[in-house]
Formats: sequence, C-alpha cells, structure tokens
Amino acid sequence: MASTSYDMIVIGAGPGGYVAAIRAAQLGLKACVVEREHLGGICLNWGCIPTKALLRSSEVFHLMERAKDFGLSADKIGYDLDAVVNRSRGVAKQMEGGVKHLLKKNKVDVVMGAASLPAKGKVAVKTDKGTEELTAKHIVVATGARARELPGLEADGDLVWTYRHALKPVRMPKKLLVIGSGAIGIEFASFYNTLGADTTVVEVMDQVLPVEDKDIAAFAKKQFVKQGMKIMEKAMVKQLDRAKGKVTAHIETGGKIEKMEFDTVISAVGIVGNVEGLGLEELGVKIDRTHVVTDEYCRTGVEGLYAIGDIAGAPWLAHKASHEGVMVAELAAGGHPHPVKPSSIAGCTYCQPQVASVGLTEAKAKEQGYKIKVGTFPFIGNGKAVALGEAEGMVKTIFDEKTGELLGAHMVGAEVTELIQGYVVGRQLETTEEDLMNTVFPHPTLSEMMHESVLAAYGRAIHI
Amino acid sequence: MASTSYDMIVIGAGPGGYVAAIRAAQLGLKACVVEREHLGGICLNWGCIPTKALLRSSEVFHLMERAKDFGLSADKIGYDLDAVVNRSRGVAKQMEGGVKHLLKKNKVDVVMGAASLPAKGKVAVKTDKGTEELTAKHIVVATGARARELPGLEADGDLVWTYRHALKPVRMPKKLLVIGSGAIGIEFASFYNTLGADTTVVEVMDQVLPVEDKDIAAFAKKQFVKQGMKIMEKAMVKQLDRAKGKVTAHIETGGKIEKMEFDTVISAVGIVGNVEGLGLEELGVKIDRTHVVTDEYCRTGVEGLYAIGDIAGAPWLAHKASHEGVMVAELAAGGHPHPVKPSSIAGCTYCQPQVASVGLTEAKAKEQGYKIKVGTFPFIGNGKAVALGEAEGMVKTIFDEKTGELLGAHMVGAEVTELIQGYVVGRQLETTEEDLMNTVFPHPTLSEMMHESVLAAYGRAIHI
Amino acid sequence: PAPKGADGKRVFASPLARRIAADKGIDLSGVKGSGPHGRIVRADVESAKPAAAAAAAQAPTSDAK
Ligand SMILES: Cc1cc2nc3c(=O)[nH]c(=O)nc-3n(C[C@H](O)[C@H](O)[C@H](O)COP(=O)(O)OP(=O)(O)OC[C@H]3O[C@@H](n4cnc5c(N)ncnc54)[C@H](O)[C@@H]3O)c2cc1C
Ligand SMILES: Cc1cc2nc3c(=O)[nH]c(=O)nc-3n(C[C@H](O)[C@H](O)[C@H](O)COP(=O)(O)OP(=O)(O)OC[C@H]3O[C@@H](n4cnc5c(N)ncnc54)[C@H](O)[C@@H]3O)c2cc1C
Repeated sequence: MASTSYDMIVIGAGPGGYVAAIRAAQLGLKACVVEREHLGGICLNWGCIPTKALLRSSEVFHLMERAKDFGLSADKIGYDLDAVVNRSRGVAKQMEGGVKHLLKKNKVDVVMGAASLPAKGKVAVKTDKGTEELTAKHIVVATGARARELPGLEADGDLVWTYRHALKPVRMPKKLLVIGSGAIGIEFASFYNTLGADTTVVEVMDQVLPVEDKDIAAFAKKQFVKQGMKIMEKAMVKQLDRAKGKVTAHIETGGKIEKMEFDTVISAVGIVGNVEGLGLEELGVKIDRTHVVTDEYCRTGVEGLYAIGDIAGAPWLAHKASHEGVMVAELAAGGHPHPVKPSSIAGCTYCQPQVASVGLTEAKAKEQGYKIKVGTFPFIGNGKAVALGEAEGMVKTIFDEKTGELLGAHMVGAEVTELIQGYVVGRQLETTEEDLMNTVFPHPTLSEMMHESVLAAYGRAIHI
Repeated sequence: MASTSYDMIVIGAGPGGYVAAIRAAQLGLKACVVEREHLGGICLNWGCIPTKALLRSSEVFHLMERAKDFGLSADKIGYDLDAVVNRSRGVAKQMEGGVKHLLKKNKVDVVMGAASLPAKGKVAVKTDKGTEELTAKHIVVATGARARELPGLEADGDLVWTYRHALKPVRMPKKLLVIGSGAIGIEFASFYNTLGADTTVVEVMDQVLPVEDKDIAAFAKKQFVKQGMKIMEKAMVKQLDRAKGKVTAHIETGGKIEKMEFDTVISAVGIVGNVEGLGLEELGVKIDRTHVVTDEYCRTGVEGLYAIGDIAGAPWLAHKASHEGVMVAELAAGGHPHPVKPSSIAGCTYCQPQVASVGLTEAKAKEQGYKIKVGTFPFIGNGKAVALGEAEGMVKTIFDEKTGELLGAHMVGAEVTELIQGYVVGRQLETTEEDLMNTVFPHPTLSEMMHESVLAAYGRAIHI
Repeated sequence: PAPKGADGKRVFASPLARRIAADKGIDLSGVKGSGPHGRIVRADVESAKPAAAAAAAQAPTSDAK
C-alpha cells in the first residue's frame, strides 16, 4: 500500500463508486476505492451488463426464428445455454477489466477488502493480510444493494433463484415462475420465455411493470401474453413447497389460493441496501428501512460523509449512481454541481418489447393536479418500424397544458431504450411542445414517432 | 371530381407533398394533391422505405451468420433474393396504402395524373380521361427528383442499374461495381456485399461518404474493407464497355486507367430535380441547374407558388421535404412558422455500420473560423455495445469553444440513425456542452456514448 | 440559477442565449423572447444591446434630473 491518507475514499466499486473515484482523480484529488468483491459492482458483474448480454442472445435467437419473415432461411436453429451464459460472463469480465484499467489510468488506488467506518474520517479495510486503516477528508459510501428475500421465498440456488443464480443458471428452466414484474423480473422472464421456458409472472400490484404508465404496461402485457407468458396481476406468492426438482407455489389471486407447479422460481421482489456492518448508525447516519438518508447532494449529515447509488435509495439505477458519483466528487473538489433530479432520470427495461420512460405517468401527472395534453403514436404508423419488422409498440407523451412542459414520456417497442434519451435531453433543456414540434427528426427512423406523439398531443399528428 | 377550385394544390405526393396537403387540411384549407405515379413519392416507393426493408434483411442475415458469437447455432443459413425483394415491395405497398388512407381521412382530394402550370393560380392535370384544369390560391410544387445519369454510364436495367433497378433486381450481382459512395450508393453496396456480392465502390471525392466528417468516413471505410468491399477513392469511372452479361469499367485513379470487369453496375452519382414540363420558367420561376430557387420559406417569388423537397435543392432528404411541407401549409393558412434550418437537419446512412450526423464537420467548423473543442468516444468503451456484440463505432462531437454551442455531432456504428435525434433535440433547444454534461443518459445504452463524447471534448470522459 | 425578470418571474432563455448574453453583458430580463412560449433564444440576444451600452445611453436622462 503506497499510502493511507486520501482526499477521498470510496467504499464500493460499483457504477456509483468507481465513477466517483475517477472523477475525483480527474479533479486532482488523491482518491482510493475499496471493494470487497468485484470492480464494477453489481452493474457490471451481476446486473445491467450481463443481463443485456443474455438478452441480446435471446433477441438474436428470436430474430433467427423469424428468418422467413425477412426472406431468409436456416435449419436447426438452436442455442447452447452454456455458451450463451459464458458469453454473458465474458462480457462482464471484459467490462470489469476495463474498470480496473480506468482506475489505474486515473491513478486511483484500489484496495480489495471489506470496509467499515470505525470513526469519522476513517476507513478500516479487512484484507487478506489483516486490517488496514485509511483516512480521508471525504468518504463516499457506495456499497450498493442486494436482492430482497421474502420469508419462505428465500433463494436456494437450485429451485429458487435470485438474479445471481438466474445469470449463471444450473439448468434451463422448463416451467418457470418469476415473482415480481419490475425491470429485473420481467427481463429474466423475457429471456427464459424466448428460449422456450413455459413462463409465469406473478405481480402483486395491479399491473406488470408497476412503475410504468398504465397504457404502456397494458401494451407490454399483451405482447408478453402473445409470446406465451402467463401474467398474473394482483397476485401474491404466499408459499413455496420445495420438493426434489419441483416447487409448488401457492398463489393468492382474487381471494383464492391457486397451486401451481414449477421446476424453477426466480424471486425478483426488490432489493435492500447494503447498510450493515459499516458502522453507519454509530457515526450518526440516519437509515430509513435499508437506505441511507441523504440530502439532494448525497450528504449524510455527518461532515465529509456521502452516500450514493443504490444505498442512497430509489431510483435503483446505475446511471443515477454514476451521476451522484460525479456530483460528490465535484463537491469534494470544491465545485458547485447541480443535484440530480430524480424526475429527469429515465428508466429502461430490456425485455421484448423494450420499455423506457422518463418523468410522470399520466396518472401521476393528474394526481399532481396538472391539466395535461396527452399524445400517443403507434409503431404500426412508422415506416422504419414496418421496414424493421418491428411494428408493435407505442409512444406516449404528456404535456402540461399551461406551460407546454414535457411532463413525461413513455415508450414500448423496439429500441426504445436507445430512443428515450432524446426526451431526456429535451427535459434537461426545459423543452416545450413547440420546440419538439419544430425539431426535424430524421427519416426513416423510429425516432420520428417521438415527434408524432408530441404532435398528437395537440391534434397535429400527420401519420395517424 | 368533386371540385376544381382549392385553397391549396400540391403537385407530387412524396413526403413533401402529401405532408403539405395533410397539414393544410388540418388547418382547414381545402386541399388537393396531384400525383402522376405513386402516393408517397420516391421515399415510400423507391427510396427510404424499401431500401431500409432490404437492409433489414441483410442485417438479420449477417446476425444469423454470427450466430455462434451469441451462443446460438443454425445450419444452412441462406436467403431467397426474391423473397427479400418481395418483402421490401410489400412494405412499400403497405406504406403507400397508408398514405392513401391518410389523405382520405384528412379529406384531401387526390387527382392521379401529370400536372403542369399553365398560368398563375392554375394547375392542368393530364389524366386517363383527358386534361383537367384546377385553380388554387396556393400551389406547391413538390415533384421531387430522379437519378442523375452521366453520359456513358446510363442505366439499362440489365447491366447498369439506378436505384430503381437495384431495388427490384433482375439478378443477384456476383461482381458489383457501385459508382458513387453517398448514402444511396453505399447502402446498396452494403446490402449486396452482405449478401455475398464481390463489391467495389468507386468514389470521385477523396473519401467515401463525402459529406461526412473525415474521421467517421475513415472509420466506416475500415469496416467496409473488413467486410470485403473494395473502396476506391479519388477515382472516376470514365467508360463502361457493355457486353453480354459483362461490363468492363475504365476507372481512372492516380492518373492511370484501370480496367475491371463486373456483371452489374449501380450508378448512384446524384439526383436531378424534376423541373421539366411544368411550365415553371414560363411563370418566371428561377431555376438553378435542376433546382427551383426559393427563399427560406420555400417561396418561389411568384405569388402563391412554393417549391419544397428535393426539387427545392439540398439536402435531398425526406424529413427536410416533410418539414417544408408543414411550413408552407402553415404559411398558406396565415401562420408564422419558423423556416427549416439546413444545419439542424440530420443525415442518416443505413449501411453497416450505420452513419449519422448533424451540423458541421470538424473541417467545416474550422473553415468557418470557429475555435473548437472536439471529443470522441469509441463503441468499445461502452457496455451496451459490447453486450450487443456491436463494439465497432465511434461518436464525435464538436463545440464552439467560446459559446459552448454544439456545432456538430457525428456517429458511426450500431443504431446511430436512431441515436442522432438526441443531438438534434439538443441543437434545436440551443444546448451548450454543460447541459449535455448534466443530462443523465440511461445505462446501459449506446446513448451513453453521446454523453461521454461531450465529456471527452472537455477532458472529462469517464470510460476512456 | 435562472435569472429573474423585473416582476420576479423566472426568465426563460436557451442555454446558448444565456451564455452569449453573459458574454456580451446583456441583462436577459430586458430581452423579449421570440422562441417557443416566449423563450429567449440566441437570435434575440445577438440582436440585443449590451447592458453597459444601454445604461450609458440612459445616463444623460438621469443626469438631467
Ligand atoms: C439483474 C439486475 C439487472 C439490472 N439492470 C439494470 C439496468 O439495466 N440499468 C440500470 O440502470 N440498473 C440496473 N440494475 C441496477 C444496478 O445494477 C444498480 O442500480 C447499480 O449497480 C447501483 O450501483 P452502486 O454503485 O450503487 O452499487 P453496486 O453496483 O451494488 O456496487 C456496490 C459495490 O460495493 C461493494 N461493497 C459492498 N459493501 C462493501 C464493503 N463493506 N466494503 C467494500 N465493498 C463493499 C460491493 O461488492 C459492490 O461491488 C440491475 C440490477 C440487477 C440486479
Ligand atoms: C434509393 C433512395 C434511398 C433514399 N433513402 C433516404 C433516406 O433513408 N432518408 C431520407 O431522408 N431520404 C432518402 N432518400 C431521398 C428521399 O427519397 C427524397 O429526399 C424524398 O423522397 C423527397 O421528397 P419529395 O416529396 O421532395 O419528392 P419525391 O418523393 O420524389 O416525390 C415527388 C412526387 O412527385 C411526383 N411528380 C413528379 N412530377 C409530377 C408531375 N408533373 N405531376 C404529378 N406528379 C408529379 C412523382 O411521381 C413523385 O411521386 C432516398 C432516395 C433514394 C432514391
């Protein structure tokens, strides 16, 4: 170890932590990151990246099955689950290597070990060689989160899986139950269903993808069902009876209990922050359920102590973590960064069809008392969508009638995870409907629907 | 025919014309569109849409050939050119039907026939049944353009093709020469090359994709060459000797003539406006080479006579045509629309890898005297790109050092035709580098590279 | 922080317009916006006079009082 005293120590090398450390180093701070398991955190190793690699394989598999639609042909289309998973692990490994390289390049010290906070300004690290004590003026807690486990539904890695098991499966599920239809649950449901698993999704709320706009969720659901998924909303898994190679799920729906058999269950019922064993409460940090309470600048109230990313609460998204990381680094360097507004953070789900949104849903906008203008546009009216053979989807935009502010944008269909950024840029720049109407979206692109949806909100759509 | 007198008559039902007519009708004008061949114009029938349908087939074919990369497998991967082409024609037909339906729904009269302008405010239409005379307060010329034919390189439909022949080919080329590497030429080169044609592209300028930024064109060229294309820059096809099933091309390069044999030649050396036979000059309309001269509001100088789209000059793009269509309709209805700024119109090329750009190239920005900040970011540094198996590409952004204005954005790689809109929105809203830096692009997406490229321009990129 | 107008209301201006105004010393609250919803855009500040010049032009009047 070259040094034990830093300007900034970051605990956790996820997309929150490693980005904070790199930005700090860019700003001339002496920075160190402590990580107990893997550079890149959940995101690169067991989250965003490996899931997208899996989903790419299932996407291409699905395209291959549709070969005839495109004038193409092939025999014996198949997949090798091990190869699909190995590819995903390889992508994660490559990205982890990338982070290692970036930290080195930026001269960020990396200490592998489990950190805790014995006192203000101090970080203790349990490494292979014993416990090391480091000091820093600024300490950033970025320890992330893990899968929530409900009593009776705990993962065992064989019959009942969390996302970790689902990313490196012991078998291809034949009859799969996914508990929870948030982004993580529905992505795994989509992946395994596309590869042929008979898939049931149970959601306790009254719609799949519960945080999404109602119309979008309903559209997505229709597609899932078309693809052969069974979707149970307002339903709750009360009990799992585990036997050899078989789980019997007791599912409550409409006041009745239904018993169904599966060979595999994926539990995706939320996450809990990694707040334990750090000594946070001892330092006076407030914890609300499993999350550290911070102000909008990610300050914990304890001087020089910040919390960012998943441990600091919703939205549990990597880009939120990274932007908070940049922000605290700039704060520590004496800058005046802008806080990250949760309402300008887009959420993306990489199921088939993809889902993406930013800002308020229609229901939320009404709830908040806005008088609104709502526009929608269907993929079937878009030339590129038809040319791609991806004519199922829709775009929905919501404006404040009074000011023309773009309150929310919601999309379902091909490539929407890549499209949503246009609306995010618009919101960042405080767009009104008029600016978007005047914007020339290139033809032929799916993005033209973003224009049409705005026009539609004001009765001016051309292609509908 | 219900009527002969209109508020607005549009000549040509391409993306300029039919959009103008629909917008006029929305604004309460009595509108009519005259079309001699096909609703939707070149764009829907022989341009943007059918080419993208073909390219989708070759894209999926290419993915299938890469099956192993994704842990997938298939035997006897093949294509049926007729089926690929029929799909493309079907997509065009479907879109044409859509335009017919939209015009009807908006109560726009459609007259099938060839129009001319016998006098101010008058349109004569040669139909099956004879000549009809119509009158209107506002007349919009939107007659589009056609392939330019160079002496000696004229298309014959058998050995030498224009885009029309290339869209409905008489055979699969084995040894293909593409003359011209603008969007149209390179898209066909990409399509046929991917399907196995031994493809040579000859470009007279000093780079392929001559209007694109140098770095982007160079990157794309490297990929084309990797895919087996032969690219000849600063080269000129001087002569084509046509024989039975064989063309010998005389190609001048570096002062020498090289003779090469091909079975098929696609000529894509530009377009000429359909200005003839309309009586434009007789009315006093100015024509510059083959384009109608207009002011920024598409007015020709003759009262009530407008020209939009390809016939009104560069950029020859459908979205430019459509926005001009909306603008003239609003003018005719007494509105105060904003003129379309050519510099905010993005150009997209759907070859593999895709290319997209908006605003100034680095060379142009320097030429115009700007002091600039330039940032680039490679696809290989992006998690989604790697997860997709699409790690080849780059993003380049150019800012005015003084004001922070985003002068230009340039991209090559997967999905960039869908990504560019974010920069277009930014430019429309007069963004500076700071706003884009503060924008939270969702993770993991290709669009994050748009952020990183901006950061890179100011030495702040994280993942490079 | 977004500048406020004379009535204390927020002034809406594009980022580029703000940057150019700051550079030229133009007070945005005195600029009429020609963009969507009255937003001040680049063209508005490019044609506006710098605050210093505007103040100088007014100076004789206040001197006379
Ligand atoms: C299956 C799945 C898919 C997802 N997909 C997406 C997606 O597509 N898009 C998206 O935005 N988000 C996605 N997420 C969420 C995303 O992964 C998280 O929001 C993100 O990883 C949070 O980053 P972080 O830096 O806060 O924490 P983490 O990435 O969880 O990193 C925290 C790090 O801290 C380390 N650590 C913890 N305690 C200690 C300690 N005491 N000492 C030292 N090190 C410690 C951990 O080992 C870990 O490496 C997904 C999550 C999952 C599970
Ligand atoms: C192969 C190819 C690919 C292309 N790809 C793209 C792309 O991806 N993106 C893009 O933006 N652009 C693309 N373009 C360009 C695009 O097609 C044109 O910019 C667009 O069609 C111009 O629209 P327009 O309305 O001006 O004219 P057109 O679409 O050419 O329509 C003009 C119409 O007027 C009719 N007409 C002509 N004279 C008369 C007359 N005297 N009386 C009655 N009717 C008449 C014609 O029959 C025609 O239907 C492509 C072009 C080609 C050839």
